[in-house]
Amino acid sequence: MLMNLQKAEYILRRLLTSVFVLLGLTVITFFIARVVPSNAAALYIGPKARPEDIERVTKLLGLDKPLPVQYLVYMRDVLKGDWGTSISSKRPVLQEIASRFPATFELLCTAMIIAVATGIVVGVISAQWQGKWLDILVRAASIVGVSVPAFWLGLLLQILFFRNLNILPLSGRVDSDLRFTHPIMVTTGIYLIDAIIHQNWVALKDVCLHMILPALTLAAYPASLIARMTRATMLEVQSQDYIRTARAYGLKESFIVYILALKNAISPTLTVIGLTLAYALTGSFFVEIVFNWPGLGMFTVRSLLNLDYPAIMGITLFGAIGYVLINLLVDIVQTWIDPRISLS
Amino acid sequence: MRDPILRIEDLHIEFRTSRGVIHALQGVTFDVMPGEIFGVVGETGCGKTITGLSVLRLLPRSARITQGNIRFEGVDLLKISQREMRSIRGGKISIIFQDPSTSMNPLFTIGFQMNKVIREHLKFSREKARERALTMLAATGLPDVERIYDSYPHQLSGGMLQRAMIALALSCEHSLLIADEPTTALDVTIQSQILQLMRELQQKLGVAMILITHNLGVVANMCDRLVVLYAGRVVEIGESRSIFENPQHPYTRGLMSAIPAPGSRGNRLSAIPGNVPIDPGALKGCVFAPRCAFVMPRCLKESPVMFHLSKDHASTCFLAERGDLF
Amino acid sequence: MNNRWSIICIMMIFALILSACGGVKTTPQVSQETVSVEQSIEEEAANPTPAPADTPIPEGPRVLKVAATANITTWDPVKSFSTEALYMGNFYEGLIRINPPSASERFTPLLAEKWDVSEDGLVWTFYLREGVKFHDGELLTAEAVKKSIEAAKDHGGASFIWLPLGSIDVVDDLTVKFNLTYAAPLDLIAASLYGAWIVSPKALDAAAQDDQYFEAGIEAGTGPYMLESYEPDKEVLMTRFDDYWGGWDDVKHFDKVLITITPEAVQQQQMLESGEVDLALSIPLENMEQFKNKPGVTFYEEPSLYNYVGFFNTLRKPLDDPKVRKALSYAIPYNDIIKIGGQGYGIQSRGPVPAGVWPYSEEVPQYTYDLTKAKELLAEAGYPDGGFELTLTYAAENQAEERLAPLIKDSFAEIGVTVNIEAIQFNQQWEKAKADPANAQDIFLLLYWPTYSDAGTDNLYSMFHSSEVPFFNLSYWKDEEFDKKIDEAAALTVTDPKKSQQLYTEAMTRLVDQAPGFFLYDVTAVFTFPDYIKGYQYNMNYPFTTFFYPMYTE
Amino acid sequence: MAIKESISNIQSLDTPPQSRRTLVHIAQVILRDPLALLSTIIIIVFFFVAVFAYQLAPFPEQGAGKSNPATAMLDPSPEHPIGTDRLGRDMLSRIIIASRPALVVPIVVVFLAVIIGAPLGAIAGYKGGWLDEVIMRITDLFLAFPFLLLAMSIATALGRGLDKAAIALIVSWWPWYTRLTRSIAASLSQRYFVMAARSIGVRDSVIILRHILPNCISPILVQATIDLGLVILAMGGLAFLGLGTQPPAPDWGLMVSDGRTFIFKQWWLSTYPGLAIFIVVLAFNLLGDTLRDVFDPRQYR
Repeated sequence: MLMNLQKAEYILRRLLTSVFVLLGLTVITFFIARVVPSNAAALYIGPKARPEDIERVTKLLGLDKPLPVQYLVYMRDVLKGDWGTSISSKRPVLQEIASRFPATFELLCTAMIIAVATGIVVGVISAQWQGKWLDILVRAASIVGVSVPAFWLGLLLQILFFRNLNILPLSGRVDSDLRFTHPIMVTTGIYLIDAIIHQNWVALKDVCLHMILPALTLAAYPASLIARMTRATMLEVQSQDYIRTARAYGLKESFIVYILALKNAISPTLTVIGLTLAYALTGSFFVEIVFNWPGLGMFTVRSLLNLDYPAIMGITLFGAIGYVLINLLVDIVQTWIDPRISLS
Repeated sequence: MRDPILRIEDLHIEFRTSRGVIHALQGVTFDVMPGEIFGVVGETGCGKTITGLSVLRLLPRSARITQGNIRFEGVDLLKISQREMRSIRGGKISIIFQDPSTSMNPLFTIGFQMNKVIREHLKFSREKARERALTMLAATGLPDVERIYDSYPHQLSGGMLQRAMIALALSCEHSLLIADEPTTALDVTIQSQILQLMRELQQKLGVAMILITHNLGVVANMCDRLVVLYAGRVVEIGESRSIFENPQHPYTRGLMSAIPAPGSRGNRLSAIPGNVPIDPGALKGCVFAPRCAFVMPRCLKESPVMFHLSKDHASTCFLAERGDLF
Repeated sequence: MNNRWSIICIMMIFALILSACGGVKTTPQVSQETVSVEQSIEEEAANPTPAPADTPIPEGPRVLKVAATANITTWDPVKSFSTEALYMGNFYEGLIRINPPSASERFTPLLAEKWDVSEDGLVWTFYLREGVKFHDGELLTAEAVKKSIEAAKDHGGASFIWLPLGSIDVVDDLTVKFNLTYAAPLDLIAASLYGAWIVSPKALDAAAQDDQYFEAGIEAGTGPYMLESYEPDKEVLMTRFDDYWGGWDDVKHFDKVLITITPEAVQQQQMLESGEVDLALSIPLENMEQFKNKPGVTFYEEPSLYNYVGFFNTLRKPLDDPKVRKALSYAIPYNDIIKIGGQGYGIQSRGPVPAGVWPYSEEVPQYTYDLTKAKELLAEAGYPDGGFELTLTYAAENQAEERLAPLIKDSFAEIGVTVNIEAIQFNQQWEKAKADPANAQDIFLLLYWPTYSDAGTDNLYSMFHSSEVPFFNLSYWKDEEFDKKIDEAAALTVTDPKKSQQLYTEAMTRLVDQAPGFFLYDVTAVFTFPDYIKGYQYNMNYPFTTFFYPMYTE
Repeated sequence: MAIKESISNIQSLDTPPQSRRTLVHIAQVILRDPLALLSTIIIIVFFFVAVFAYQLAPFPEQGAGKSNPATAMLDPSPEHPIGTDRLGRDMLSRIIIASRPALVVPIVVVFLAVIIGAPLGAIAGYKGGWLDEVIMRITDLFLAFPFLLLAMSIATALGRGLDKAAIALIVSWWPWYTRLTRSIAASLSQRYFVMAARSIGVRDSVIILRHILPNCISPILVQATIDLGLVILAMGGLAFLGLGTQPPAPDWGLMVSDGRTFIFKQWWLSTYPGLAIFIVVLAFNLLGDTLRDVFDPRQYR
């Protein structure tokens, strides 16, 4: 009972700080959006603006008012869901983001699931076999994984699996023929799930095949980092007194490693998972470009090329909010794993 | 005479480090009799903890037993399989570590950890194991055992945790309990309570106990017999009373003159100038010679062997050989 | 320590694997198998597209799959003045369509079956086709034409093309009369790709109420295809309009056209090579060579409306001196620019009018690449060793400009002129050039094409006629003689083409001589078509669209 | 995004700085450890190549951007070991010349990030209280952004160019150092030598300069080494997106991006510049790992 109260209080406190962090984030995006550029209004409506347009937008954004007032105007718009209008597509930025998010989300989730699964398993195994060839292999692979640029790795995989071996599709989310033979009914926008819901197995296979290379490319860095972290914490944990106690009391080695030690190791690993998500989000930009994946990343890069300023600021805010929420989620999950956290 | 429950013979242990090999134990030999409390005394780094861990074969990866054997109830612990060893750990021999706050896994409840051990060794059902754990917790004088059973380690004080640790250590009808500095990390006021409790339970359950400590004061109150280790070697061994009344080694004497007030946390034996050598194996002659107030030219050349003063008292000092130390 | 060595070994293996991915040609292996695998890889590299004939057209609708860069900036046919022309050209039709220069007839009648013009070139009468239906069920009437054109003149994206138009009279249901204020080639204007679509009056009314009416993805044309669905930046799916006046009977047209919007040319090529699409509308020029002699593929090299022009900023020293501009014009490596910038697909321009477009003339002179001459002229102008710096801007998104700009820089360096290159987005570049001419760039690279097929009133006028506020005349050049000649020539286009051509030629000759800009090359359009798609006709007058209706498979 | 585990390992750096001994120790460790040795050699070669780029490149002018239409798109040959690009520039020279920005920019970025971040962290950790709160909350805000996303939007706000990209990276990187330095400073301020200095009335600024900051050098050095690699990666990424170096200046990321047009035929155009990024980043990561081991007290437990 007491426990739960503490936990609830902690979560509440954590939620509150997140709200403050989000508020602070908007201050920074506000600065980048309105204060850093020499003429924010011109950036906001794009290069074809006529003087009267700039004047109109200056009024609309309140750019002629003092900074605090401008910020309030900005916040009001953000909260109203008015994140500006994309210069190149003329559609509301939030709508643009929403329409592309499922594709990115699908890629991100798949990559992170791969990364977390392989990272933890490989990390644990590596720690268990410390100093053996398997451990050495894992350590070498993981340092390669954190050093290789995603955009380059993607190209190499394309060359290998498409050009040389020709066993995986080159790019895209689905084969274009599929739309006429076995169209995917879009329910969630996440094709893997949609294909399963509607039992469209042909499409599922195609979606999976298209997913492999981008997901692997994106997973390389987080997987390596998680593996390194898991290995390090597993070694660290196993040198702890309580693990020695468990051994001294004759518990089974498998129980000690996979239940006791792993639970202790998972908490720092979770933090790293939260961190790598930030990487994966920006990493997906490169991966989406290389694999022509129609998600947020393509939108971002196109917006960068077109200097679609409202879109870029929208994406920045969106990414930052997503990242804060993920970290919040990680912290909350950690309270279930580590009862001590709610006390700190 | 009864057979000893534990017999350690000529135990040598080495550590391999990046700075070379360190000889942690060099020919340690002693017996522990059933039902007695046996003290292992020495400064930090003298090898007493290593001795305790070696009995359970829990030495760190870098350590290696190069010589000697450890017999528990007639079985050579160094020769049996992992599986057999596992049933002895926690089943026959249990151990209490120095710092109760780190020796319990912080992410699991006290109950979970006790329950698991009891089920492992006594093959109890979950329910029965829980009852047993509660009984043992109550036996250590803890109040509100149901709540403690469901608590996480961080929710208990150090003293309560150590009581829980003791409950765990005695929960599986063990015949030998190794207590490695069980009170050092506790508050002064708690220390004597815990020692008292251990002594009571030890007598009640009739287990043998090895009490590892740097604190001669603790040993004096508790132990039937004791061994004094210095730099990985036995310097004096025998009945506590005999040793306390008539210490036969300058080191023991130094230790005794440095007995802190009961319950104090002092670690350093300031009465003896100098430090324990890092790798005593490299020294020629008596390992204590560099710090010894009675050092003789002979001490620097040859190593003294064990000299028996009586059936129950021996020392490794040339002075003891001559019998004219004190 | 041993571990560390093993890590090195393993990392080397990783490195090897990674670099081997690149299809490194390893030393010949002994095994027969390996050799054959390598051969097949090589063959694949040489002929990466699966033989098109193998690509079965899936059961169900006949779908043409296309990769194109074209984005939709608006669905409003009146406002449309950008890349969405690819789609508009298939949804909507104008009164007539201009044919490629090689055709026997100059125009193809579409919604107008025939038309005539008064002697003075001021009154144009169009006789409409009967029974033409809009996609929304409305019937084509003279009223609809009047409404569409008036909307285009009023607020169209390319409203300027209707400048000569005075009023429109509805003579009867199927006859419409255009009264001009001065003689102008209205047939060319009516055939424009922008601002000349005939739109259903119902939709126009709706759009008059709601500015954003079309943006939801609504179209209301008479064309052969209708918009079935679209996802912004992703794809446009067209489906055939069953009631199309041209009919669907004689050949196997495509029931649907799926256009995947693919901004990157590389990506398009990859999609084509992986069989993902039948057509890729823009493949990197650098890679076009691969398709030249490929079986199953037809390779087209056709003239186009595009040309590359550079503007000198004539307001600034030392570019205000024609001698300097001429000197620099001699210092431009035209052939290298065509070779590298255009990858060989281009011919050196004769002034700003691309070959094949009115009023192009072979008599207009060209500069040659002649550094000695350039140095002489510079010395005459008082800059014997160059010694000045110029800023050159180009559109970062334009690959050809990215390739050729450094060539200009490096060549100018040979005559002592330093060029600082700024790659910025076209729009930014344009804004910057217009905002403050005196402080703008020194050299502006521009890819230009006329809105409709009259480069006299467009290219010459837009780029070099003086004007108060700069639009496309980014050399800010003012020359009364040139202005007078092209104004006169424009007025005579319909009534006295010969005289008009002569005046234009004179004007262009003066232009080249005064060199307010330099004229790089006329772009040769290159593209490939798989042989199983038949019926395609290239039409240089419509550079931003591809008409899918005539295409079919057997 | 970086591997910030090292933060937790700092506390035991007890003694005041012993830079000479530390250097000797580092040298010993590097010489003993083949991996560290290899990475150090790679980094030395990288420095060497960058410094003498113009002497080493077979075609230094082409490397710097001068076109040479006559040799456009040549396949690898003895004269052009990895071919030429579409402007006829020798790719090897391009890669060699590009090592200069790849060396200079990360050093500048990391150096300035340290200069901004470390003193703030030292002040926050030493002074504590509201100043600590304010500085750390601001830091948290920056860290709440996915790193590259923040850099991207700042770079866009500033405009294209290598300098702007570098500024964007600095702005989004310094908080990491503030956080790192703060954790060390906070523990140092409880140490006897710091308390002693304070008790005899040494000014705060002097304590921070003399006692706090010098003790932060080693962990910052470790982090900076790893970060050098990360900045190279980030610069490559920004250039790949068109936000960093502008053509015709050479840049590895840009070259990978340019070469994408040709990946199936002239695969070397994007493969080798990418390989250059990879190897250098790998070397910095390896060296950083080794340095961390040196400063990681756990190794000697």
